[in-house]
Amino acid sequence: MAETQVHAAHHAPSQGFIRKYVFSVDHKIIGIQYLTLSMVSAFIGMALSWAMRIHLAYPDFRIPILGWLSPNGAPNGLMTPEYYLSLMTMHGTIMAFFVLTAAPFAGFGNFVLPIQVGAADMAFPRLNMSSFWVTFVGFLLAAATFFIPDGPPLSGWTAYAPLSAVGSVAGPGQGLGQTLWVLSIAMFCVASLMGALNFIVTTLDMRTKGLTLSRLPLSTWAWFIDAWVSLLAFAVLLPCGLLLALDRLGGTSFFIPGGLVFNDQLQPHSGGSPLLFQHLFWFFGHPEVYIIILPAFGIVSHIFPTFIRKPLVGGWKVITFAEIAVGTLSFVVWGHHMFVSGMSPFMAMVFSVPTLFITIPSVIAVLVWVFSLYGANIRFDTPMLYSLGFVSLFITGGIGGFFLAQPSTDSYLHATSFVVGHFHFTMGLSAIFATFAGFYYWYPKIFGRTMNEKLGKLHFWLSFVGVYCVFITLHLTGFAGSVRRYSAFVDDFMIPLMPAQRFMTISALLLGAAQFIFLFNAIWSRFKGPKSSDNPWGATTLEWATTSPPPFDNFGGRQLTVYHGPMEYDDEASVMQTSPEASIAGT
Amino acid sequence: MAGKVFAVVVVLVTLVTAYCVVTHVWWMPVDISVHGPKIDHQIEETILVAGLLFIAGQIVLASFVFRYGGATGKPKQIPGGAKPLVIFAFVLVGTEVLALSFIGSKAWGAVYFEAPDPSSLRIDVQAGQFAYYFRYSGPDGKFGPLHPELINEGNQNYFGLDPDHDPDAKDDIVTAEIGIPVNKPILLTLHSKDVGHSFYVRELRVQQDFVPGLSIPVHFTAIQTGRYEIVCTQLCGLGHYNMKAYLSVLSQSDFDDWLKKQAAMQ
Amino acid sequence: MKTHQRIGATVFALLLIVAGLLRSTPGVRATAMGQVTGTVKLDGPAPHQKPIDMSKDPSCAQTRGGAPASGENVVVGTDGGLANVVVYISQGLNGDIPVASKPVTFEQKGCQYVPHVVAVNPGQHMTILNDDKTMHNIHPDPKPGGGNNAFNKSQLGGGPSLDVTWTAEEIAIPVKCNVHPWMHAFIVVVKGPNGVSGGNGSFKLENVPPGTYTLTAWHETYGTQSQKVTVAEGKPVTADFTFKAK
Amino acid sequence: MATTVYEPPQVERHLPYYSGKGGGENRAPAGGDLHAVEDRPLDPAQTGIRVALGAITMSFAALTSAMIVRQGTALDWRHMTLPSVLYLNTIALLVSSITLEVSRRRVTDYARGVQTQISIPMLWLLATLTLGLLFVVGQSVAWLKLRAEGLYLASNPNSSFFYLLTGVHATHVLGGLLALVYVISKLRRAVLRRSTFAAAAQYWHFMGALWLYLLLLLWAKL
Repeated sequence: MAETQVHAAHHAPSQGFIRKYVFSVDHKIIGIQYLTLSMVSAFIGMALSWAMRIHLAYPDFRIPILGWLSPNGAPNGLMTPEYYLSLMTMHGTIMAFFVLTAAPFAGFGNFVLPIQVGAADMAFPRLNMSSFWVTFVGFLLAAATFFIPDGPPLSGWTAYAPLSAVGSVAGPGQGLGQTLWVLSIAMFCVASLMGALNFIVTTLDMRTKGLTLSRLPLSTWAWFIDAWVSLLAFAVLLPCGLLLALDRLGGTSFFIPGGLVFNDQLQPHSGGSPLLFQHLFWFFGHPEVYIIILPAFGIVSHIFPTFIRKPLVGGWKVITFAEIAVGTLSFVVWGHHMFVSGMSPFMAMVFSVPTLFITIPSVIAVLVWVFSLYGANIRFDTPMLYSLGFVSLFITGGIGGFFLAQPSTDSYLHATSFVVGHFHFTMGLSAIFATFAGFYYWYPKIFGRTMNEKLGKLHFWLSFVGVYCVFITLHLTGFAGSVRRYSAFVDDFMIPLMPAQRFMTISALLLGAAQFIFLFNAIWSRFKGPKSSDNPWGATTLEWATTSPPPFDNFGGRQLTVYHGPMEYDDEASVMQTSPEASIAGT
Repeated sequence: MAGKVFAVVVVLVTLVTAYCVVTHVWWMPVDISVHGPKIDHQIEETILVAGLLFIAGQIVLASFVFRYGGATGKPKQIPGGAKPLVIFAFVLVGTEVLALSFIGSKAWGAVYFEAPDPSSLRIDVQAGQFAYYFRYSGPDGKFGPLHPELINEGNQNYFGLDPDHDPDAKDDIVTAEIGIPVNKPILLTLHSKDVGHSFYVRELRVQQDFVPGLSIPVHFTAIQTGRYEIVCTQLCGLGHYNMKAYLSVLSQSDFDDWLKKQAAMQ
Repeated sequence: MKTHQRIGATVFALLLIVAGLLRSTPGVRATAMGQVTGTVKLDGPAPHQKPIDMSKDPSCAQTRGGAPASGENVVVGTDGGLANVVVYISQGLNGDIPVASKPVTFEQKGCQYVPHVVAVNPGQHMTILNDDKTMHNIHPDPKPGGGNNAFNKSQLGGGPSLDVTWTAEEIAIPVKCNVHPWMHAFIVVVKGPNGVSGGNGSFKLENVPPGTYTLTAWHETYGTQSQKVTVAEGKPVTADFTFKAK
Repeated sequence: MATTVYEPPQVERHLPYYSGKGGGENRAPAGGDLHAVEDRPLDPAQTGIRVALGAITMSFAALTSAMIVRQGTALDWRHMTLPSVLYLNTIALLVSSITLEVSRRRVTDYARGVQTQISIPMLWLLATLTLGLLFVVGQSVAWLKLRAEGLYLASNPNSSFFYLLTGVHATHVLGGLLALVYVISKLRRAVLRRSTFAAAAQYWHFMGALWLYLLLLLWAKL
């Protein structure tokens, strides 16, 4: 009977290379695919930032490969302003969507979450497969913009209308490039919605026996909350993208007001509202930064107990409720991106208050991490170093939020490099550090081999110091009124800041170079790293209760039963969630 | 070992950052507006509050990592558990953010809720890819209506005025640089002819976006003569970085002369 | 190895010779070409040209050496000669009309276009240069569907030159620089010999094959005028135009 | 290390979402017998459809707010009269919900053994499918009508939103039709799980309710 076949097909690994490794329904393969995609994206995004930083600090330097890559955008390797903005737009888009949203959520979430809840796979494996491949097509569309004559769009990852809506009259890259961009983002929305749905249903319906919500590992909790946030946020970005696409291709005027004149020619639009676009975009855009950071919260909270050998202070509850609070509040603060955009000053104040109050759950989370270290026995393996680095970066990034949450101070700092420094700390590098923590932590589980610890530590130190050198300086130049998204500094004002620009560029080059240590380590260890045991860190959650790497259905047909919470640590001792032994830490 | 290094690095980074902020290595330029000190004060206030949290957070993190790195034996929880932490976050941070939002609202209100002085000098500002143009109403005190279809920048009709048919537009003075008298309330009306732009004068502590389709009022009073840069801070296309104009704050008599000269150039 | 090279060199040399022979046999009989010269005048007072305020970009003034700039819609010389008028043959040219081989240059200098009006054959190369210290974007806006492609490209100060060709005839493609909105110019794409009047209003059409033609003069403000001319072999013909001031 | 052996914890029966209820085993049993399938616990399909409906609600909320904002700020809004075929379509869609519900009850009867013929629920399902198709065809008739009046997508914001909302809704209805086809094919082979049917039915009813809401939104000149 048909149902039997489906049943059987689900539990037996598919044969053949294509079904097994390419169009695979196995959540582990899909997780690796997501991670690979985001690693490729991260290196592309980093290369773009290198090119931008070099151009900013040394405008006369001919960047070797660039001239060959785009003879139009960078003749002889000298970047034109439009190409700079294109690179900036694509850096933002690739990093925000295909790296920061994809890696810690879809990547690790896919690999780890079903195992952590003791399921054989996601609730909807085929939906899961399609969500990766739709993401992949979205990525290809975004990447394709580099290879069209007009180049990638230049309206930033926020793609404010009407710049993004009127088409090529608005400048180079705003024709086909922007259209492809909108399609790419729409693809990403669809994929994220499918992914979020899968995560939610898997967490709700697929948990194994005894795994109550209070016993969920903290990473699963974070992915679960995150799935809700992304479900609701991407459900708004998708129609927003649809309206933008209709304005571009269908001649409608949702976001384009009347009376616009480009190149002395009156445009045939009327009545649209650019502020409507900003509201719709930021209604997605602000939760998006929490979509990026919540999995990082989860990964770090999951890694901490293993390496401090005790539960987090406050158990699973405090940190989880902080995450829920952050996720909920994130939907009512979007207006703080629009303090200077002609929104009514009263609304600015209304948005300022929840924006400031979102610091309370964030501070609680930080306090939980920091004060869990009290009385702990900290082990400094690379995953833990990265988790500690995350906490430090997140504190620093959060501080900048105070300045941008208030309309009065934001009216000076808005659109300066202070903002760039702030979001790179809070959502960019924090999430990247948590991703690295997760990568070093789960690598033995994913590939059955251990990464080189010495290279890992070297990678950490260079990254940690590099991040501070680049992004603290961005904050400081922001105070001096250095405006972001400038492709060159011709202001009388910003020329004196050139030494700072050069310092940042050199730091960024070193920071980027350090990532090749990681790349080498990840690839080399895959083939030459020492074989890992099933539970190399002495951890307690279900992913460590199976082999490394896990078999096709994760537990070899076993139905696990869970007896404990995830944080059963006491110095050298630890109790597996599946072990019927007594609790030693009372979780 | 790694823990000690981590602690030292974190402390170093914190101190260097604090030093740079406190000694104003790169800092805001002189403030030339009446409302500006309120914003500056709020920034200082925030630096104090946020800076303390920053230093405290990093130092506590560093010291715990330093103290408990590589320890063995029975780990213990902080006395009292999470309760004091949550209370601390709600009470202390809650008070801080309440205070900030209260004082900040006052600063914001003092700048943006205040109705513009009725005697303000009104100037129409138009942003377009990639330049600002300014319009004074001339002796009649009236701005001529705008006809976007007539905009022809090559003929220097930047606003789309029709002086042949609109009497109000006849004496409108269009300039590429904005001159204002010192100590006089100024009321700008910002409108954009194509995409979003922004009006940012660091010394004035004014930043306001141009939103296509809207006319947005901005008012301020400058108290120091000089020539200051106006730059665009809202991504508007390839010439974004080069989109600027100059604000000349002049004495009243210099301003009158300047405006006469501009009128003669029309 | 050696033999291969030798064979290659021989073939290459042969190809060169053949190419040279082909080039030296022209499709059109090399007759002595005619020439049309003349002057364009403006009848009446020249309208006031507004001075341009370039304070937005201080580097413009630097390149200009302090010389003030003014609008160029109507540029009249001392004796009433009207500059920036394109004179071209609008009717009478038949068959294969040769394309001028020398590229025209189109410069951005002191934040204005030099020349303000440029005439070019379809297929003729056009070299765009930026002599300024600042960035300009070149934004020609031909009529949609007319066969010429619009583009919008920036050129850094002193950056590498751009090479452009136009495919279809079009009278007056407006060109703008959005960074310096006052900058505007016209590109006139016409087939056959053409000339643009200089500061004193004089123009010259060279290499005109003998025949009877309609000669048309185009000015951005005053429109077009036409007259018939007959060009004989080797003899210069004069044709003057007068535009009435509005 | 402690050695006490703990019993597996009690699974809370009344709060399925707060317990680890062994979802890993929650798969259809071998055999595919409809009577046996009945007793399975809650299926992920049903949770999934509810979550998906949440996302769809959010999307339409975004479109609604866009429409209200766009209508409130602009002077170029031209109210238009809705094509009357829309009301017929509405009736078709509402009736289809009823036929689907009848079919679902008949399937339950069949599973309980009250009914023995599978052809009766099948007929009701086919009726639902036909009515659903009628609705989609009717919506395209409405589009053609507007086009005949010279109202295109870009004509004015009201027509833009009309095409947009009806188009997006019709796309979702088409998705529902595919689900019905899937249900029919499962029913034909007698391997239909009641939860699958319930999920499809929830989606279908939601589309009807959503359409009523959209019709009201388009009809009311806010």
